[in-house]
Amino acid sequence: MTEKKSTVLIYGTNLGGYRAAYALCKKGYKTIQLNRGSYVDEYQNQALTQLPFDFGWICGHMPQRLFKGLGCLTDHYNAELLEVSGKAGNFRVKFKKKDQVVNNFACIECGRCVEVCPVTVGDRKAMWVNPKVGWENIYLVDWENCTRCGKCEEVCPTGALKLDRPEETLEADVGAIILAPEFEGPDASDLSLFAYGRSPSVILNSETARRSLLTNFTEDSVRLPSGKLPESFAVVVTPHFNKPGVEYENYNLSVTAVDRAIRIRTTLPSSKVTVFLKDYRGFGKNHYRWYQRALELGVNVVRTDKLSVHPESGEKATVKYGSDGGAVGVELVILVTGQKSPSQMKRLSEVCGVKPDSRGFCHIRRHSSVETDVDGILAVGEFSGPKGNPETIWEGCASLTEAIKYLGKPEFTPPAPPPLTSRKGEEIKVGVFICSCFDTFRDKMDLELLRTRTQELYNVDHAEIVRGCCTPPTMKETAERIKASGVNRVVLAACTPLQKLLKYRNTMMMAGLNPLLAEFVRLREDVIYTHHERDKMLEKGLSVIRAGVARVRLGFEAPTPKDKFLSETLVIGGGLAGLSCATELAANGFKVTLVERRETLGGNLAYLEGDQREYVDSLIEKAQASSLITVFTKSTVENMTGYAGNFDVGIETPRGRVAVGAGVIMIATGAGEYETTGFLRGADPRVVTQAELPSRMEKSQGLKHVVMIQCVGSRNQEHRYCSRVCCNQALAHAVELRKKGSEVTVLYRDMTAYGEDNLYEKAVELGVQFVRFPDDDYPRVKAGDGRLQVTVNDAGREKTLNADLVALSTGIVPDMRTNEAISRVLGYPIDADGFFDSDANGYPYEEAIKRLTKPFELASNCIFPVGLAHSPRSFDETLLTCRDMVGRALVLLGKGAFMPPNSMYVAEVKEDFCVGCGLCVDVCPYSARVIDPIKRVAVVRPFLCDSCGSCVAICPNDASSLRDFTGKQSIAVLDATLA
Amino acid sequence: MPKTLTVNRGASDAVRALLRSLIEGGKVEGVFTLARVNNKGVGYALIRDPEKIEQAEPFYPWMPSSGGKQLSRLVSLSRRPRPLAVVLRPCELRAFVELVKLEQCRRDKLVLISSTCGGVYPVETLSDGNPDDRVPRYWNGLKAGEGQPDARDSCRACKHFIPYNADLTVALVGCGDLDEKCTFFVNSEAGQACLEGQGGVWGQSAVETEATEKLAAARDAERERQREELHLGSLGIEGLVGIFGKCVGCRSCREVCPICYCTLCDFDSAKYENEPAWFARELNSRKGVRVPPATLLFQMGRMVHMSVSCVGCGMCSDVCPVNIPVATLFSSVGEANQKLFDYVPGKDESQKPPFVKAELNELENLTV
Amino acid sequence: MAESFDPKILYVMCGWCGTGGAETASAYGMYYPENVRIFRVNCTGALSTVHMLRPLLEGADGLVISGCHPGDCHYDDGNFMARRKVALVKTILDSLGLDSDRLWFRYVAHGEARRFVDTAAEFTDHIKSKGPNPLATRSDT
Amino acid sequence: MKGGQVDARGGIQAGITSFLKEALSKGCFDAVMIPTRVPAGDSFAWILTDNEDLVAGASPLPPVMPVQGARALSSITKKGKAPAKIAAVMRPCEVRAAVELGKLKQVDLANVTLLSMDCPGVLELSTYLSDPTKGDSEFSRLLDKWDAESLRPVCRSCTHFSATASDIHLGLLGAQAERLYVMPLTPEGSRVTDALNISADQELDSWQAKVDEVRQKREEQRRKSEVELKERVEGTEKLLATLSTCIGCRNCMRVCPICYCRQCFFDSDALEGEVAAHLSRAERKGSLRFPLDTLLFHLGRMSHMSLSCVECGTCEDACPMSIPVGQIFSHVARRTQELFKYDPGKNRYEPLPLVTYEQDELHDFEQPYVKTYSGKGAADA
Repeated sequence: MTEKKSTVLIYGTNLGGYRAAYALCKKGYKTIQLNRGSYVDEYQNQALTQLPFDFGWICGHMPQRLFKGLGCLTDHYNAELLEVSGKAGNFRVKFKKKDQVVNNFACIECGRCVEVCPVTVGDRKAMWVNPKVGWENIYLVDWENCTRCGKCEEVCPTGALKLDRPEETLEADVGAIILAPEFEGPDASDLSLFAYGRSPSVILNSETARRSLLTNFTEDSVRLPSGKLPESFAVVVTPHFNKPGVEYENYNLSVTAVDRAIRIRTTLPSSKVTVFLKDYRGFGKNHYRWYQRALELGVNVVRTDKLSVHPESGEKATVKYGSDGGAVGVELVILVTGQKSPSQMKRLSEVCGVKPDSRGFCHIRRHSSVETDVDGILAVGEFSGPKGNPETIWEGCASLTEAIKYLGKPEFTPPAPPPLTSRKGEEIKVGVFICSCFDTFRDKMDLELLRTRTQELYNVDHAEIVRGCCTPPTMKETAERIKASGVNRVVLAACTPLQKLLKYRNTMMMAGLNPLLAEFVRLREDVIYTHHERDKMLEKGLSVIRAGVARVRLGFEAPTPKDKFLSETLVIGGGLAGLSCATELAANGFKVTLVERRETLGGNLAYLEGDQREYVDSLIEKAQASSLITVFTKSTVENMTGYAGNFDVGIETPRGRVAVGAGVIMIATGAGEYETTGFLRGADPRVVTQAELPSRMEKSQGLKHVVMIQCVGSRNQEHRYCSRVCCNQALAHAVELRKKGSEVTVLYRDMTAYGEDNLYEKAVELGVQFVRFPDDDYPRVKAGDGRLQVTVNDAGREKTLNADLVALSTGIVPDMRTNEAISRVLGYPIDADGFFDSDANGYPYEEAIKRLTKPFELASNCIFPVGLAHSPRSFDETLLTCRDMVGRALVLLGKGAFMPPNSMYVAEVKEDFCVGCGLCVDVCPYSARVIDPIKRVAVVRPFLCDSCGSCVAICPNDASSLRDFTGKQSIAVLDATLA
Repeated sequence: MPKTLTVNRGASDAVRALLRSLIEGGKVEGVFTLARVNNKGVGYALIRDPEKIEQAEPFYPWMPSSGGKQLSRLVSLSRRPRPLAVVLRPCELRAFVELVKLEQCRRDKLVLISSTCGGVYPVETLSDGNPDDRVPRYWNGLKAGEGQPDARDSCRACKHFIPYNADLTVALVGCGDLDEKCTFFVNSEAGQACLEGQGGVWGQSAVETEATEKLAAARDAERERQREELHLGSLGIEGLVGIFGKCVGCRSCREVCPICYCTLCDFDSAKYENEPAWFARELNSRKGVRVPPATLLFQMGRMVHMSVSCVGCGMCSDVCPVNIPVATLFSSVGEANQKLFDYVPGKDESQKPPFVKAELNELENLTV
Repeated sequence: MAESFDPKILYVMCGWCGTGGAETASAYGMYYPENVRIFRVNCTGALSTVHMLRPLLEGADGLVISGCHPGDCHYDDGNFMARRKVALVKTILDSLGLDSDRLWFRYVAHGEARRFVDTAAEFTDHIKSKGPNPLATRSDT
Repeated sequence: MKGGQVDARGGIQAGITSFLKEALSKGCFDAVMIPTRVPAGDSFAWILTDNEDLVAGASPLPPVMPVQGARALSSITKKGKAPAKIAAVMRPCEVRAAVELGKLKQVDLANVTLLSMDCPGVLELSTYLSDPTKGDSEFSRLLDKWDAESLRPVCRSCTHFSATASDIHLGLLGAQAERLYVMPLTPEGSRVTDALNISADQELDSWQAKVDEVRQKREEQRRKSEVELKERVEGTEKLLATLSTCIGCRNCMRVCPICYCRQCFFDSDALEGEVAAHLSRAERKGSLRFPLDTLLFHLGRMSHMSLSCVECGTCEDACPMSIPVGQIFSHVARRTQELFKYDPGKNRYEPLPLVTYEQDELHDFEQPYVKTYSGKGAADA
C-alpha cells in the first residue's frame, strides 16, 4: 500500500473552498489553493453576488493571510488544474499557474506604478486598481493596452511588481482534492424576458449592491439615470419565471428579494414596493420571520406563475403577470437572479472524472454531503448545485470530515517564535519608529518634522524614521534599529496591522521584544492617505503616535495561557444525527459517549424511506461494533460542569449516575412531528399525516381523490418557521399517487420545493392540482356523507373538495421540554422557535458571513447542535450538519492542550477587585467566563475568549481587562488622543 | 535665621503675583494651589494659564480636601522635566512628605510654598450661605494671632501650624499688616531661586514670634480640653462603642485621609467579608450581631495602619456624615504612638516612618 | 465664530467594520477632515459608558461611534450592547440638560468607505454648527 | 390586594415587633435582621438576632436610614445563602435594592424572607443626629399624619413607599386603630401567614385607597420638585455650580446600596493618570481641578448604577456638602429606567438592562444614513 499524502488541493475560491482551507490548515494539513483569477475574488462567489448586504468583508481573507503567513497555505493565481492521476490518498496533480504581476502580499499600495504609467485608458491607466475589491488595493495590468515599457517595474519600491511572470507548470502529490469553483450568474441574454438591457428601469440586484459599494444601501443605490428617485419598485425573482434550464434558484433569492424590498421601504418610506415571486421559498432559519417583517413594513408580495417585464418610454417599465392580465407600472425593476450550471463542469469531469447531475452541477453521492463519484475528490459550494450560503459553508467544513479519510497524518506545525528576554523591572523606554514606506510617505508629509515633534513628546525616549517595515530586508533592518536604540517599548507608526500584523510581530520578536510591548499605529490609513492639509496632518499624526505611546507605556508582558482539551466526546441523542456524529468521531479515533433517551438507537425510524432505513441500520451496527463508542440507552444528561474542552457530564443511566468527560458535545436530540386535533385528525381515520400516507398508498385502490394540506403546524403564529421538508415529501407522495391514478389536490401557501429531483414540475406535469390558500385562513375538513369535505379559500372564493383521504403535511416541532432541559443543563441557548441556536441573531445573511469569519470551531463553545436539534432538515441535510460539526470538532480534538486562539489578548480578572457580580458572565458572548463558586470571583476560560472586551466594558469595578485593553490603557489612550 | 523678602502687597495678592511670574517666566510648568471653582466652591487646581492665577485662593480658610493627598495624585512617581510651584498648608505639606516617604510620589522638581496657618472652617460650612462672609473675620483673627472659635476642632487643637520642609514660608499668624505686606521666609535654594528678580525688601528673621507661641499655647490647652471632653483617657470598649455606634461604614474618613494611600483598603478586601457560617456562629455565641459587622475592627485597624503618620489634618471628622469626632481620637492615638518613636510625621524627610508591627498585637485586643 | 471653530472630534470605531470602513476609505484615497481623531476598540461592545463620557469631558467637541451593522457584529451582539449603552449615556446627558447630540452612533460596514468619510464630515459640520463643547474646556469638571 | 390583620396595640413599631416575635417563636424563621437603636441612643444600626427580647426592643421603622438595609443584608449573604432562615425587616426601597443586589449576586435571597411595611419616609440624618429626641417625636407624628414637610426631599416624592417585591408586606395605611394589615405577596409570605394562622383573604380596600391617595400626593410633589430641581441643576453651568462643592469624599457611592463594587472604577488606577496627562489636560483647560474628575465620577456612577437606583436617598444623607445628589440621581434614574422600561427591584428574575438587548429597539439612538452627505465638509472622492 502506498503511503497516504497529507496535502490537499483546493480548486476554486468559493466560500466552501475558503472554509475548507481554513479547517484543513487549522488541523495541520498543508493546503494548495488554485485560483483561476489574478486576485482573491476575481471570480465571485455566491455570497458576494447574492448576499442581500452590499459590502465585502475583511474577515474572509484574514484566515488566508494568517495561514499563508504561517506557511501552511500556498495559493496560486492564474492557475488551472491540468491533470489528475493516481487515486484517493495519493493523487498526482499537475497544474499551471502564473504569479500576480503585483504580488499583493508585498505591495505597499503606494500607487507609484499607476502614476508613472504612460498609457491612459478611459478614466484610468493601463496599470490600474480594480475598484471591485475594497479594503486593499489590487493593482492590475490591462494587458491589451500595456506597452510593456517597464516604468512601473522600475519605480516599484518593494519589487512587488514584475511584468514578466512566467507561466509555470507544477506538480504535487496530494491525498484529496476539493473542487470549489465559483458562482456563475445569468447573462443579459438569459434575462430577455425581463427586458434586461432594454430599459434604464431594469437592473440587477447585484448592480444595486455594486452601486452601494462604499455606502451600503442609500437613495443613490436606486437612483435612475436621470437622477430621479423612483417611487415605485418591483423586485422580481427571475428563476421563478424564466425558461426551464436557464437559471436555477436557491433560497437566497426569496430572502434577498424580501430583504431588498425592506431596505427600499426603510430608506424611502414613501415608496411602493412589490415583490414578485412564485412562492416565498425562504425556508432557512429565521427566514419566515424575515418575510413577515417585510409584510409589516408594507411590502407588497405578489405570487404568480407567469411574469414578464416590458419597457416603457422614459424611465418606466410595466410588469405583466398572471394569466388574468395583471400589470403594474413601476419606475424601477430590480431583478434577483439565479445561478447557471457551472461551465467548469465539463472540463473538470474530463480532468478528474467527476460526473454531472441532471442539471449540470457536480453530482454528489447519495447520503454523502460532499463526495463526488470519484473517491477522494470532493465538491463544495455552488459547484454541486444551487444552495443557500449556510450549506456552502457547512460543506466547507464537512469536507474536512470527508477528506481526512484519505489523508495521512497532519504534518504542519507553525515555526516557533525566537526567544524573548523579559523586560520586567527595566525602566520603561519608549521608542517611536516611523515608517517612510520606502519614502513614499515623504511625498505627502514632512516625516522629519513629525519625527522631531515626536521626539519632543512626553515619555518618548527615542524617535526615528525607518525606510520600510514589511519586506524581509526592511523587517530585519527595523529590528536591528530597535535593538540598537535600547528601547523596551516600541510604537511603530506604519500601516494597518490588519494586513501586516504577523510581519510586525515578527519584527518585534526579531528585536527580542514581546509583541505585547509594541503598538502598531496606522500612519497610512489614519493620516497620510485620508488627509491633505499638511499642518493639520502633523497634529493628527502626533495624536496617533501619542495614543500609541500612552498605550505601550502601560503594556505588559504576560505568559501565554494554555489549556487542556479532552479528546473524548459526548453525543446526546441516538438518532440519525447522533449516530452519524458518533461514528464519524470514532472513525477518527476519538472516544464517544452516546446518550439516548429511549431504549433503542435509531430515532424516528418511522419516517424513513427506502435506503434511508438501511443507512441508519448500518450506522447502528457500526456504533455497536465500535470499541470507541459507549452507548447509554434509557439515559439522560443530568448535569454539566466545566467548559469547552473540559466538560464533566453526569449521565443518569438505568444503572445509576455515570460521570464522563468530554472535549466537545454534540446535541443531536432531533425533533418531533407536529400533532394536531384540527382537520378531524384523530377523529376520522381518513385524515392521516404524510408520514402515514405511504402505508395507506399501498392499498390505494378506492383513493379517488387525495387532498393534502400543507403548513400544518408551520409558518403560523405558533410556529414561525418553515419545516422545510414537508413540501418535498408531499410532492413525492403526490407524484406517486398520481402515477397510481388518484386525483391529488395540494392546498398550500408557498411550495418550498427544492433539490435536484424537481418534484414540483413533475407534479404539475402529472396533473396534480394546486390551490393556494391565504396565510391566515387554513382549509377546514368536514366529514360529509361518505367522503370528506375540504373547504378552502381559493383566492377569495370558498371552494369545497370531496376527498377520500386527507393528508396533513405536519411540520417539524422541537421537543420543547427536552430542549429546554438540555439547554439549561448545558447552558446553551435555544432560539425563539425552540431549536438550538447556532448564531444569536436572525438576519438573512448572518450564517454565511459569521460562519466564515469567526474562529468558528469555538464560536459555539464546543457545543454543536446537529440535525433537527438545530433546525428542520431533510435526511441528507441532517448528515451535512453532522459532518460540518464533526469537522469543527476534529480541528480541536486530539491536540491534548493548546494555546487559546487569542492567547495574546485574552481577558483577565483582577481577583482582589472582583466581587463576583456576574455581569461579565452575562454579557460574554462566548461563555468564556464563570464565577468561581468558592472564591466568588470571575474566572476566564481562555480559549473561549475571543477578546471582544464586552467584559471590560460592563465591569463597574475595573476588575476586568484584556491584556491590551485595561481600564488604565483606555483612559490614557483617550486622553492622549485628545491631548 | 532665614532670609526674608517683604513685598508691599497683601499676602494672597503677593503669592498670586509670585505664582504668576513663575509661570510667565517659565520657571515652573504650572502651579498647584487652592483656587476658586465656579465662583462657588474652592478646590485644588493645577493652573497652567497665567490668566487663571487670579482664581487662586492660596489661603482661603477652607480645606475641601487634603492638598497633600491631591498633590501626590498629581505628581505620582512618573518623570517630569520641569518644576511645579505648590502652595499647601502645613498639615498638607506634612502629609505630602509622609506620602513621599511611603513611595507614593516624588519630592523633586517641586517648589513648596507654605504659610503659618490659622486653621480652617469646617468643610460643610462652604455650602452654608456665602462663605466669603466669613473671610474678613478670619483675616482679622489671623492678624491678631488668634484662632477662630468656629474653626474646625482639629485646627483649634493643632500645634504644627508652622510648616516644615517648605521652600518658602509666608508668615500669616500674628502679622497685623497682612493686607498691605507679605513676608516670604526663604528656607532653601529652590525658594531663593523663586524669589530672584522679585521686587521687595530683603531681610532676615525668624518665623516664630510671640504671636505664634501664644497661639501654640492656646491650642495645647484646647487639645487637652477636647480630649477630656471625649474621656479619651478612660474610653474602654463601652466608650468606643458609644463613639462609633452610629458609624455608617461609609469609609469616607479613609477616603479623604491623606495617609490612607492604599488602592484597596485591607479592611475592604475580600478577606474581611464573612461567610454566612460566621454569622451563624455569632448568633450562637451571642444574642445578636451588628450588621454590617466589624465597625470597630475597621476603625482600630485603620488606626494601626496610619496613626503613626497621622498629621491631624482633621479631614476625617470634617466629612463624617454622622459627626463622629474621628480626628480627635485618631490624632490623639497618633500622637501617643509618635511620641513612643520620637517621630513627628512630615517633619524630617529623611526619617522613615517607624516600624509599627510591635503595636499590632496590643491594639488588636481592642477590636472585638 | 463658527467658521474659525475647528472642532476636535473623536471617532470611536470597532476593530472590524468600523476600522474596515476607515481602511477602505484609505485604500480609495478618500478624504475626511483632519480634526477627526480616532480611538479603536475591538468591538463597540467593549465601549464602556466611561469611554463615552471621558472624551466629552476631556477635550472632544463631539464623539461619533461606528461599529458593525445589526447582525453583523464579529462577536455576535456587541453592537446591540453598545446601542444600549449609547442610549443610556445620551439619556443621562439629556436629563441633566447636557448636550446629548454631541454623541452619535452610526453603523459603518467594512466596505462602506464613503459612509465612513461622510459620517466624519457630516458630524464635523454638525458639531461646527453647534460650536465648542462647553464641558471639554471647563476647568471645574 | 388581599391580606389579613394583626394586633398593634402598643403602636405600629410594637405591632411589627410582636408579629416578628411570634413568627420567630413559631419557627417561621430562625433570625431577624432589623434596625435597632445604638447603645448611645443617637442613631440606629442593623442587627441580626434570634433573640426575642432583642426583637421586641428593636425599631423596625426607625426615623432615619443611616445604613441602607440592602447593604446590611449583603454583608450577611454576599458569600452564600444565609446560614439560617432570616427575616429581613426593611423599608420598600431597601427591599428593592436587595432584589437588585440579588441580580448582582451581592445578596442571596435563597434563605431570606423579605418583610416590608408602608414607609412614610425618613428624616434627614444630620437633622436627626443634632437632636434625636426631637426627631423621634417628629417621626411618630409622621407615622400618624403621613404629611411630608420634615422628610428628606427624595422621600417626599417617593412613589414606591408601599408593597413591592417583598414576601410579606405590612400595611399601616388605612388600617384601623391598633391594627396592622398583613399581606403575603409570595408563596413564601403565605407560608408565614399560614403558620401564624392569619387568614389573608380579606380585600384591603381601605388600605388600597389610602395608598393611592398618598401616591397621588407624592406624584404631585415629584412633579413640583422636578421642576424645581431642573431649575437648579439643568445645563452645564448649573450642574457644574451644583457640583462645585463636591470634595470627592465618595460618601454618596460608599453608602449607595447599589454601588456594590469593592473598589469604584472611579477610584481605580484606571483614572490615576500620569503627570504628563494631567499637565496636558491642565494646559487645555487652563487649570485642572483636584480632586480630579468630579463630573466624570458622578456621570459615570449614574451610568453604572442608575438603572438599578431605588431612589433611597442615602447618598444625599451622607453628603457632607449638602449637594442634592439623591434628587439628581433619582431624576436621572427615572429617565434611564423609563428608557429600558425597567423597574428596579420589581421582578427578581428580570435581567438587568445592560446585560441584554433586543434586536429591534432604540432606533432613535442610531444615526440614520439615507443619502450620501453633500454638506460643506463632504468627501471629494
